[in-house]
Amino acid sequence: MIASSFWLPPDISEHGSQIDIIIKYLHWFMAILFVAWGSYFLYCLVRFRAGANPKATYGDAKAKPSKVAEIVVIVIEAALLVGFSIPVWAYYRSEPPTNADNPLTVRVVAQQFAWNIHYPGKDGVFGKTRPELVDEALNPIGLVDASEDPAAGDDYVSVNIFHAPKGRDILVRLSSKDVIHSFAVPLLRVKQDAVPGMEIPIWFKAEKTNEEAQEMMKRAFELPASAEGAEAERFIKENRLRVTMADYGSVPKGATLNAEHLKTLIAAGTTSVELAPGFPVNIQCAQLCGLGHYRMKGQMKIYEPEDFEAWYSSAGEVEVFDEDEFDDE
Amino acid sequence: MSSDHHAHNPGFISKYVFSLDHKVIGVQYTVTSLIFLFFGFSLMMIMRWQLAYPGEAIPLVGGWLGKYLVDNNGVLLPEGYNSLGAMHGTIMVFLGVVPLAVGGFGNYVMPLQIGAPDMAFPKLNMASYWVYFAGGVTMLSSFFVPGGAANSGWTAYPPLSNIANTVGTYPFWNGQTIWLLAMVLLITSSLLGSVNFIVTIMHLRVKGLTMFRLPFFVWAQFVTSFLLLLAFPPLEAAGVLQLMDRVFDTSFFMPSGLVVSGVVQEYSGGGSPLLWQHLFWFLAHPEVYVLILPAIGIVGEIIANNTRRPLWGYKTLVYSVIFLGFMSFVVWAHHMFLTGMGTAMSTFFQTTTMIISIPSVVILTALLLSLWQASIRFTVPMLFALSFLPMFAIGGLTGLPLGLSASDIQLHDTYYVIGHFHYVVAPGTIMALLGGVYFWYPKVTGRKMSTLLGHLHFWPSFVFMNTVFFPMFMVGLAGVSRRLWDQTEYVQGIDVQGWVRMSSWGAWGLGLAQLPFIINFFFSAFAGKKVDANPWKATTLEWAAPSPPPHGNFAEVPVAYRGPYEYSVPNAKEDFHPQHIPDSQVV
Amino acid sequence: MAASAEDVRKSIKSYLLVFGALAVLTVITVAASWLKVSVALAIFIALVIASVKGSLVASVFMHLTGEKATLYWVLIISAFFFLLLVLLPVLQTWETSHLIDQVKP
Amino acid sequence: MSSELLPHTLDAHPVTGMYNGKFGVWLFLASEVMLFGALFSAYILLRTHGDFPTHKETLLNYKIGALNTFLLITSSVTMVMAWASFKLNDPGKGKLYLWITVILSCAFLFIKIKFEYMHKIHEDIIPSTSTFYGIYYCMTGLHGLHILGGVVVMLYFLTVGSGLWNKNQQQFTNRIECTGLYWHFVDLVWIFLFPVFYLL
Ligand code: HEA
Ligand code: HEA
Ligand code: CUA
Ligand SMILES: [Cu+2]
Repeated sequence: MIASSFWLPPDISEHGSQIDIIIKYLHWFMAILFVAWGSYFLYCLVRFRAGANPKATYGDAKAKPSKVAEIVVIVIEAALLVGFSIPVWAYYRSEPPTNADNPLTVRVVAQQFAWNIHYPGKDGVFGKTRPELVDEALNPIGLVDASEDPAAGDDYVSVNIFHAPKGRDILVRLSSKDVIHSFAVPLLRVKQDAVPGMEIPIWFKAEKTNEEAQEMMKRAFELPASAEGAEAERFIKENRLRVTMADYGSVPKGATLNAEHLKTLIAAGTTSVELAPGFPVNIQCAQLCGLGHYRMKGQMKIYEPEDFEAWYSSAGEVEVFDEDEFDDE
Repeated sequence: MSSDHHAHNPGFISKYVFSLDHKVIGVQYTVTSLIFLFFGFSLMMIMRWQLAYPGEAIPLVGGWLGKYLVDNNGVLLPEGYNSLGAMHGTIMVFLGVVPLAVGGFGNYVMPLQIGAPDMAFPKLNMASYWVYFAGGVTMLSSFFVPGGAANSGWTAYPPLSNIANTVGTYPFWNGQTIWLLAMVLLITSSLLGSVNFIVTIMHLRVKGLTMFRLPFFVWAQFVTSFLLLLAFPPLEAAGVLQLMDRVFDTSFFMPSGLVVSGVVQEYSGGGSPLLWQHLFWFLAHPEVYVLILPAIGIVGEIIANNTRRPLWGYKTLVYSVIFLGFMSFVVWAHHMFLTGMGTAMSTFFQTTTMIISIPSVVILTALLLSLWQASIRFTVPMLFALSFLPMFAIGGLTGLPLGLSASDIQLHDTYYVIGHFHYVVAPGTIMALLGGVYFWYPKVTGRKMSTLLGHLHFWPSFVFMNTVFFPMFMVGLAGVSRRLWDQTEYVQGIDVQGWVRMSSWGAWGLGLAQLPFIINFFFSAFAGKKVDANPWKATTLEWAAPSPPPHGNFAEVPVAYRGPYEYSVPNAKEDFHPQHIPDSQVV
Repeated sequence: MAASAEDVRKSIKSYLLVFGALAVLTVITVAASWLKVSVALAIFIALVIASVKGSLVASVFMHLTGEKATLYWVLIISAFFFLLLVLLPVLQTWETSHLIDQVKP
Repeated sequence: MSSELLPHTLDAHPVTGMYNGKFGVWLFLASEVMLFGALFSAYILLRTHGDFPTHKETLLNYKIGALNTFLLITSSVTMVMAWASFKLNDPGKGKLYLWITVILSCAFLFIKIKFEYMHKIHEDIIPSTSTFYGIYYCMTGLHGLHILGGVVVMLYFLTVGSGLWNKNQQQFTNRIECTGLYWHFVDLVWIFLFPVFYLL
C-alpha cells in the first residue's frame, strides 16, 4: 500500500492527521534518540575495548550530558502529552457532534463474527431491540416489530457494510451482542472496543469517498510473464481484493483480475496494470473474539453526500454483504 | 555456622528432588523453565508457518499435532492458532521467563550474593518450586482435554473466556478452566517465593553488607519480589471469579442479555467485562516489570564485571528501580485506553505512563555511561549484556507511542504492540537471561561454557531476533491486527506479506541458533574447562564461595568490607577488590 | 515484639478491653443499620465503625503499635495500592458507562 | 534441620524488629490485603454498576451474621490469650485457650454452613442466582477456607506439632504468634465482610 509515511495507510478522516502527527513526531524523536545513544554506545565499545584501553578509570564519568539528555526526553514527552495527545483525546472523546452538525447517527452492533449496522431510517429514531427476537439470518439485532414500536418500521440493518456519506459527521453508538470486539477502521484512524452491556459513542468524519481513496491507493503491478502456472495463480490470489483502476480494453475499470482477464491482457502485450483495493476502507475487528476473529471484516462505502441520500432513501430491509460478490455491484 | 549440618548423608531424593537447598532448587527452576521457554518458542514456530504460508499444511510436525490444532491435511485451524497463541503467551511469561529470572537466577545467585547460607524459609522454597511444577504440568495437560487448550489469549478477556472451550458437560475438563486452575497454582508459587526473597534479603545479609552495598541484581530481585507480592493477588482473585463464572454459572463478568450465536444466554447477568481487565492488568503491568527488572539486574552485574569499573551512578540506579517498581502499579489502564475511556481517566493513565518511562531512561543511561573510560572485555556474557541495551531501547521507545492514548488509537492491538513488547522481552530479557547463564555457569558447575559455541549462539541469535521483530513495526503501522489466523484476509495484510515471511524465516533461524546453546549447556557440565572459584575476577560475594558451592555455601562466613563494584581502584594490587577481602590485603 | 513476661501480663488487660469494645461496636453497627439515613451515609457509618474495629484488632491483637518502621512502610504501600485498586476501576467503569450520555439518543 | 541454624529464626532482626517467620507472615498478610482488596473492589464495582440487589431485598440473616461476628472476635481474644500464656510459660493454659479458639472457629464454620449455606441452597439460592449471591458465596467462601486453614494449623500445634514446645519453647511460642497474626487478620476481614453483606 502506498505508505503516506511511516508505513501508515493513507488517512481519509478529518481528525486522523492529528494522530499521524503524534506518530510521526514521536518516531522522529525516537530515531534521533536512538541514533544519538547508539553512536555513543558504539563509540564506547570501540574506544574503550580492553585492547585499546587496558586500564579502566575508577572515577565517575561526567554526569552532565546525561542530565541534559534526560531533561530533553522529559520535555519532549511532556510536550507531546500536553500539546497533542491529551487535546486530541479530549476533542475526540468529549465533544460529540451536536444536532446542529446534523450527524448521521447509526448503531453498530458487533457479534461473532460480523458487524451489524443499524440505521434509524427517515424518522431518525432507532427502534427498540430485544435479545429474544434475535434471528441470525433475518433479524440479527433483534429489532422489534413496527406494531410494537413505530420507530422500528423504517429502520434498516446492513450486515458487514457500512454506508456513509463523505464530509458529514458520523456518530456511532457502538455495542456488542456477545463478546468484546473492537471496531477498527485504519484509514479513518478509528478504533474502539465494543463492550457488551455498554453502548460507547465514537464520532468521525470521512473526507474521501471510496473512489477517492482508491485513487490514493492505486499502484502499478507487473503482470506475470505467462497467464498460466504458479506465478499467475499467485498473482491472482494476491490481488483478489483489488480492482483495476483504468479501462484495459477487454478488461473494464473496476474488475478483479481472473485467469481469463490475465490471458487477454498478456496476449495484448500489457505488462503492468494499475490496481487498487476493491474496498479500500475496511473495518477490522481488533480484539480477539474467537475462532472467526480473523475474518470478522466489514467494509465502509463512503459516498458523496447526495449519492448517500439516494442510497439511504432506497434502502430495503436487511442487507447482507458478501465480499466475494462485491464486484457484481 | 553452616559447616555442621547434614552430618548424615541425605538420599538422592532429598538431595536432588525434594531438596531444601536453594542452589538445587535454583537449578531445578532454571532447567524446567528453559525447557518451557523452548516449548513456548516451538509453539510460535508452528504459528509462524501459518502466518507466512496461510492455509498450507505445516511441514514436519503438521501430521501429529492432533485434531484440536490441525485439520486432516495438517493445516493449522483458526481455533488451534488461538490456542497456540494463548499458550505461547502464558508459557513464555508465567512458565518461562518469570521462573527463570526469579526462581532460577534469584534463588541461586541472590543468597550467595548476600553471603547467606540459604533462603530464610527453605521448606517454603521447595514448596514454591513444586507448586510451580504442578502449575506447569496442569497447564500443559490442557492440550489433551476435549476442545484443546485455552484459546482466549493470554489476557483471557471475558465474556469470550467465559464461553470459550466449553465442551460437553464437564465443568473442569476443558482448556480454559484448566488454564485458570494452573494460573492459581502459578500465582501461589510466586507468592511463596516473593515472601521468601524479601525476608532473605532483609534478614540474612552478612555483616557489613548494608543495603547500599548490595549488588544491583539483589536490588532488582528485591523490588521484583514486592511486585510479585502485591500485584499477583488481584489476578488470583480475578481467576477465582472467572472460575466461579465457568463452573458455578455466576455472571461476574457477564452483562445481561448476551446473545451468542443466536441463542439468548441464560444467567442472572449484571456483571462487568471491564472488571476482569482491571484486575488482570493490575497484575499484568507490574508483571512486565517483573520480566525486565531481573534482566536489568543481570546486565548490571555483567557490565560492571566486564568494564572493570564501578557501575555508573549505583545509587541512582537503585532509586530508579524502586521508583519504577512503585510507578508500575499506577499505569495499568494504558492497556485499556480503547475500552471506552473518558478524558479524565485517559489523562491520568497516559501521564503516569510517560512518567514511568523516565526511570527507564535513567537506568539505561547509567548503564551506558558505565562504558565510558572502561576497559571492555568482550566475553560471551558481555556480548549478551551489551546487546540488551539497544534492544531494550527499541522496545522501550516504541512503548511511548502506545502510551499516548491518541496514537494508541491507531496502534492498539496491531503488530506494533507485538513488536514493542517482544523487543523488551525477547531480544531484551531473553538475551540478558542467556547472558546470565553464561556468566554464572562456572559458579554452578565449576566449569566454563565453550566460548566458540557461545559466539555461534550469540551472533545468529542477535541477528535473527531483529529479523523476527523489526518487521512487526511496519506490519503494525500498516494496520494489521494481532492474533489473526490469516492476515491476508485484508488487503493491508497481503501488502506486508513479505515482511511477515521475513519474520517467520527469522523465527526458524532463531530456533536453529539455539542448538549450539543447548549443546553447550549440557556438554560443558562435564566437558567444559575447569575453572577456579572466581574465573571472571569479579567482586561480589558469590565468587567468594567455592564452585560449585557446598551445602551451606561458604567455607567461612564472609564479611563485606565495601560496595559491590570496586574495580580498578587506583593504587591497588589487582584491578578488582572483592567485597569480602579486608583492606589490608588489597592495597 | 520481644516482650518480657511483665509486658505480656500488662497487655492482657488491654486485650480484654479491646474485646469489650469490639463486642459493643458490633452491636452499634447492627443498630446503626436500622437508622433511617441515606444509603451513602449508611455505608459511610458502617465502614467507619468497621475501620475502627479493624484498627483495634491490628494495633492491639496484632501488636502493630509495637512494630518498627519497615513494617509500617510495607503496610502503607499495600494500603495505598489497595485504595487505587478499589477506586480507579470504579471510576473508569463509571466514566465509560456515562460516555453515551453526551450524545442524544 | 538447617533452618534452625539460619540467622534470625528466633531473635528479632535489629532493623525490622521481627524474626524471620513473623516478617514472612506479615508480608503474606500484605498480599492477602491485595487479594481481598481485589474482591472488595469487584464488589463495589458490581454494586455501582447496575442491577445489583442489596441486602434489603435479600434474605441474609443479620442475626446469624452478628452471632458469627461475635464468635470470631471472641476467638481472636482467646488466640491472643493463648499466645500470652505460652509466653508466660504456662503451656497448660495456652493449650486450653487454643482449644477454645478451635472450638469457636468450628462453631463459626458450622453455623455458616448449616444455617446459612445449606439453608440458602435448600431454597435454591445458589451463586448463580444473582451477582449479589455470587460475590457473597465467593467472598465468604474464601474467608471460610481461610478459617479452615487456621483451624488445621491450630490443630497441628495442639497435636502432632506440640512436641516442639519441649524442644524449643521460644520457637513454639513464635509459631503461635504467627498463627495468631494470621488469625487476627482473618477476623479483621470478617469485620468488613459482615456489614458489607449483611447490613448495607
Ligand atoms: C518487559 C516487558 C515490558 C516493558 C519493560 C514495557 C515497557 C513499557 N511499555 Fe509495554 N507492554 C508489554 C511489556 C513491556 N512493556 C507487554 C507484554 C504488552 C502487551 C500485552 C498484551 O496486550 O498482550 C505491552 C503493552 C504496552 C501498552 C499497551 C499497548 C496496547 O495494547 O495498545 C503500552 C501503552 O502504554 C505500553 C507502554 C510501555 C511503556 C511506556 C514502557 C516504558 O516502561 C518503556 C520505557 C523505556 C524507554 C523509554 C527506553 C529508554 C531508553 C533510551 C531512550 C536509551 C536508548 C539507548 C541505547 C541506544 C543504548 N506497553
Ligand atoms: C516473556 C514473554 C515472551 C517471549 C520471550 C516471547 C518470545 C517470542 N515470541 Fe511471543 N508473545 C508473548 C510473550 C513472549 N513471546 C505474549 C504475551 C504474546 C501475546 C499472546 C496473545 O496474543 O495472547 C506473544 C505473541 C507472539 C506473537 C503474535 C501472535 C499473534 O498475535 O497472532 C508472535 C508472532 O510472531 C510471537 C513470536 C515470538 C517469537 C518468535 C519469540 C522468540 O523470541 C522466542 C525466543 C526464545 C528462545 C530463543 C528460547 C530460548 C530457550 C532455549 C534455547 C532453551 C534451551 C533449553 C535448554 C538448555 C534446556 N509472540
Ligand atoms: Cu470480533 Cu475479533
Ligand atoms: Cu503496561
